[in-house]
Amino acid sequence: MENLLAFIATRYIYIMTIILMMIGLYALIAKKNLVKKVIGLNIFQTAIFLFYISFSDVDGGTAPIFLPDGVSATYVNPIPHVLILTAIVVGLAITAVALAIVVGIYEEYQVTGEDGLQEVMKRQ
Amino acid sequence: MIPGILPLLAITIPLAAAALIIATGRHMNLRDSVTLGAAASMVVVVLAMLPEILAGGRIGITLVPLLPGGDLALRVDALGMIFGLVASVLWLLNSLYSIGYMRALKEHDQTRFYFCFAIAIAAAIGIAFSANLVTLYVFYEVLTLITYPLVVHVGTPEAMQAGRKYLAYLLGGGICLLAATILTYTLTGTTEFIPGGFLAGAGAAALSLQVIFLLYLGGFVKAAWMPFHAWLPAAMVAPTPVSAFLHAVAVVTAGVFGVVRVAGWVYGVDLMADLGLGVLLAVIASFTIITASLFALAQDNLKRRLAYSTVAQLSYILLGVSMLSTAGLTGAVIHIPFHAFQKIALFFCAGAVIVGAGRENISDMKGIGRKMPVTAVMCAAAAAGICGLPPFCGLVSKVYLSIGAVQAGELALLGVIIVSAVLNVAYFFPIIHTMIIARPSDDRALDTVTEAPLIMLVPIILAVTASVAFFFFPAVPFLDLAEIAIADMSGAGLP
Amino acid sequence: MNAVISQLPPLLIVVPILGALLALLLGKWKRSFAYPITLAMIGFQFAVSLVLMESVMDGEVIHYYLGGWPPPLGIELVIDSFNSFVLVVILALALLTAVWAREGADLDIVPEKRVSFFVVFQLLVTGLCGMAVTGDLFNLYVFLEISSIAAYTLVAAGRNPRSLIAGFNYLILGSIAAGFIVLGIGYLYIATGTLNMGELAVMLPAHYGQATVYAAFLFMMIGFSIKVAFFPLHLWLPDAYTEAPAAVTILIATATSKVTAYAMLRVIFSVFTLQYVTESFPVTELVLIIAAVAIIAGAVLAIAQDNLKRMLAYSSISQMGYIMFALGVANQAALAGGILHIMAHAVMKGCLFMVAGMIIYRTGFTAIRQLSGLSRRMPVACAAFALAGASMIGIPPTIGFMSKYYLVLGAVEAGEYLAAAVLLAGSLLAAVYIWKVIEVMYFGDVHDEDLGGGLEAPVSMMVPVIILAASCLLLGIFVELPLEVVGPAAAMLLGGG
Amino acid sequence: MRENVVIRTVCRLFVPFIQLFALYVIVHGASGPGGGFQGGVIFATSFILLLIAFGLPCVRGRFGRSWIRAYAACGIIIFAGVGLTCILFSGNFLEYAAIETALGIPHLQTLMIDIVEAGIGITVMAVMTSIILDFVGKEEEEPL
Repeated sequence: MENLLAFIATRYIYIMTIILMMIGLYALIAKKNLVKKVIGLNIFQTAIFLFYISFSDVDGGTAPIFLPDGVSATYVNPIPHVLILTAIVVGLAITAVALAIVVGIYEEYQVTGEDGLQEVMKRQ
Repeated sequence: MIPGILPLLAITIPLAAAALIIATGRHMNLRDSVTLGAAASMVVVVLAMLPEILAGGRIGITLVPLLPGGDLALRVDALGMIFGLVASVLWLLNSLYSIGYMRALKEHDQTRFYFCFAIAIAAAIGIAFSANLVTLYVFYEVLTLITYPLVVHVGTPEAMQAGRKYLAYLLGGGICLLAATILTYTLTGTTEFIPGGFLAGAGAAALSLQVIFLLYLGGFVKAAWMPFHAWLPAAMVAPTPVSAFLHAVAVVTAGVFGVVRVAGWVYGVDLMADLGLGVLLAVIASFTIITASLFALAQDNLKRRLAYSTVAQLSYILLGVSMLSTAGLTGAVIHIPFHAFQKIALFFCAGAVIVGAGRENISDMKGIGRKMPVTAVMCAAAAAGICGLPPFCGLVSKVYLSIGAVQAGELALLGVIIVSAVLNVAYFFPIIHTMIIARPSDDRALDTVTEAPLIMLVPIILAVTASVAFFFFPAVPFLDLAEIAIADMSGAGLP
Repeated sequence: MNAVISQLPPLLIVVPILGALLALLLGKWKRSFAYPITLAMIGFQFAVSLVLMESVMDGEVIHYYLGGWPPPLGIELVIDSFNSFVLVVILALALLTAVWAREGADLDIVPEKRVSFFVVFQLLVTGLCGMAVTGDLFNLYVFLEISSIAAYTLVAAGRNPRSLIAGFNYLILGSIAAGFIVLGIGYLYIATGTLNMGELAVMLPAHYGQATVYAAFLFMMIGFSIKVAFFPLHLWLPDAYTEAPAAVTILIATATSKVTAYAMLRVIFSVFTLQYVTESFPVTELVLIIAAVAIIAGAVLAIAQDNLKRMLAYSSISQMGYIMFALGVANQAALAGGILHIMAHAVMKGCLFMVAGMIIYRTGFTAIRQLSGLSRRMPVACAAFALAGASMIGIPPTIGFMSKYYLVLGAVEAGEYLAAAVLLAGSLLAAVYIWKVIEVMYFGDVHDEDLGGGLEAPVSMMVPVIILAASCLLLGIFVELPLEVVGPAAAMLLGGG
Repeated sequence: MRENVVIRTVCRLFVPFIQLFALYVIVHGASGPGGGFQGGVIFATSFILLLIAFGLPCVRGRFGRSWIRAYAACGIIIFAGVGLTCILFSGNFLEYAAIETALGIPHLQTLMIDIVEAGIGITVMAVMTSIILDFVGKEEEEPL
């Protein structure tokens, strides 16, 4: 029991990340509305971003900024931040493409839900 | 001249002819003369190699490095020469005949037909001259695939069905052969054909060698041994020149050739005997001979009856191999050409009847010989040859086989040969009787019947003449070649 | 190695991106400018890849540090025998597809979208090149996403409204996969503190037992399996291949899937090493089983299809099983076979999809039963289909046979006789679905007489098809040439290089 | 919301500050948190603000399609151009130090980083703006 508590206390951030990720995956799989799927995708990606940021953290670290000579400080690992910046760009591009496709589907079929889509496809 | 250019030429000529055939497809006469020219020049090329082979030499060439253990390489030896001679000479006869046949029946897609034919013959020559298992396999598969359009040439649903069966059996066989080749390679690190075999030195367990041999047998399903023979009668929907090609020129011949090749050049006679594979082959062959002959009795369609006859006759070759004695093997090897010449004559006759009388069933052919005397007589002669009557070459191989059976001390095998001879007569005699002796059912029945065109009769006569000639001079060249081949195979250690 | 060659790796990526911009700007001004620029750029990339392959043939490896920063800080580009081979293959295919698309693109792309189509096409190819040359895991992810986003866009770009839905599904599954991959990369970073593949390979063995590394491996495996459509994670593929514009299908089926397979092999063998997947975390046996199932299931599903493109799509799933099979066996012969199959499958599937596209271009037919008697109208196209189909079945001496031979040889050497038998059975099933088409094309009756006789597609579509069909045969006969690269590449992977 | 003077005025006032901040973030990228992407996005938000307050035609009028396209391309060309220049000075791609040593100008490296960041910023700004504008007014113009 104590182990578990200790585990939760030290790793809660990872658990939160995973919960967030599952929420995103759930939306991706279970939601019928295509826009909600895109939102789910964003949640999923955000969870991964948070995961990266959380593991780059150093206890008591500050922002990785050039300091004047002679001054030193513990700072957090900047590389995951940079990586995630790139990943955000990628996520943004995916969202843009996904939304463009959803708009295209809406213009073509006048529906945004999977149910409606199946019906329309059946009618064709 | 570069050594080894001749075998390469022998393959290149039909391939070049195939390209030319496509190019000249619109001009019928030009196209057909391309076929004939290629066939004739191929015979010349193959014959040009004969003296050196008879002198005990070999001609080899490596084309490209292909796979580990098997470059794409050609090597002509005595056994390959026998098959090569059969294929090239019979292609010439068959080309003559098909031109007559296809034109007489105004068949469609003739360009495709000749194109596939040319490539198929290249593949057959490739099998004959292959220097290792990989090369053999390559040409074997090409042969399977390229004969498919020939088999389904008529394009009816029945033909398509037969074509599927054909492919299923032969591609399945090809897979077995590939598996066997790869296993052989992993055991020994080579696939090169070595006189006397090379598997003995591999030190593998007897059981695995036996399994591999079964895979080889499965691979050579082209030999149409029972119970894997069904593709051959099914393929009878094809035009007659194709049937002749399947039965005499290339396909089934390639199958039995493969068995002989593997027995003598991969396993070696001693290893075969040690593993008890001779017995296995003997059982399969005897079963096939008797059963197929019985099946043949029941057929009314002439071509189907001939097909079952082929199934039975091919197993003579397997039977000869199974004896693992000099006489038996000699009989087996010379039965390849002798059977081919006689069977092609029979199929040509069947085709001539289709062209001249439009009939395929034996029961419809009553008295047809009155209008088609040449065809009927030649048919009778070739049938007599297959039955093993003098003066036809069929007798020669059968005598060797019988001696082999006695030498091997297997009187049961001699019994099989005798029973089969009786059955041969039983299923061939009714054909001859119907065609020549029986009276037509009514007077008008023969009105539409005419003799087939000359261009079809010439190959028939040539084939029958050849089979007579081989009776009197079996040594030229097949028996001589066979002796060299057997000497290759065994060193000198055979009874 | 001279100075010019050493600078080529970044140029392979930067110059075509600039070219794409140029096409975009000039295309706005005059639409017909976009295509020649795209073609020239892909041609440039192809030439560069040939030069690179030539210079690493002797086993040398080119390392290029972007910005002069050595790893772990900087991003490294690496050219060795394996990825230079993959580069040459995919760029050759991309070049031929681009040639094909000159007129083939009109089939599904409205003229107004032509400029953006070729720009995105170019970006997709460039993203794939980036994936192939990078030596940095996160950079690999970025290029993977660049090419994937381009692919989503292209799949959805067709006239056919269903392509939108296929594109959306592809996007969703592809993004989940990318998410898994990036998670896996994160775990590796946690374990070692570096993202450079070479450094990871050195540092990872100390952490083999850690749960973090297991998690990283599993996440990346699953992610890549979705991206390469490894059965049973293939669900996006059939729709995407079927509904996408013809030119896009060709490009994704040949270049994209192959580079992704390359990336997967690279991650497994160069980052995790053979020792990890066979000893520390033995998954190869499992992969072999799933690959065997994939081979059979893909082929059986292909047999059940009536739509030609869909049938070829399922066949791709089956063929992907062959490449994974190499991973499952993981010895020299099998891996050489797998790498060879990357090329073989690209060449023959490219040819088959091109012919399928040409048939739609000329007749609008998509169902196999409609193709009855087509060989009389499109003799060359059908002959190419037959040749590439024979290669698919594995008839010697085509290239498809060669790769299959090595795979079986590898399986037999490893004692996996059952798996070898499954592989051979798979080629029989391939014979069934390919033959279904050939039978109809060559021996069916001609239905619509009013369509007329000569339907052969324009020369610009015909040339790539003929080149690919001929390559199926010639690469098979002269298989020594690719093997000179493939053999060392397989040895290198097994050595953990 | 139309014709709401308060909103319009506030937005009008805010835009220059947002843009100035964006430039600051871009320039700061060489030595601390910040950089082209963040700055570019912030810059793009200024246009989004304009879009909300004044509507699409106003924004399009100030920042038309062809300008967006030109900016997007221009940014990448700056980035790649700097990178390729490094190669000309026999460095690796984006190896600013090579230019610095070749020309002997101190702190050129930092300057080059700023130029590159500016290029990234321009492209990001243009692309972000175009994404928003295209979604808002899809039907109004011819597609590319």
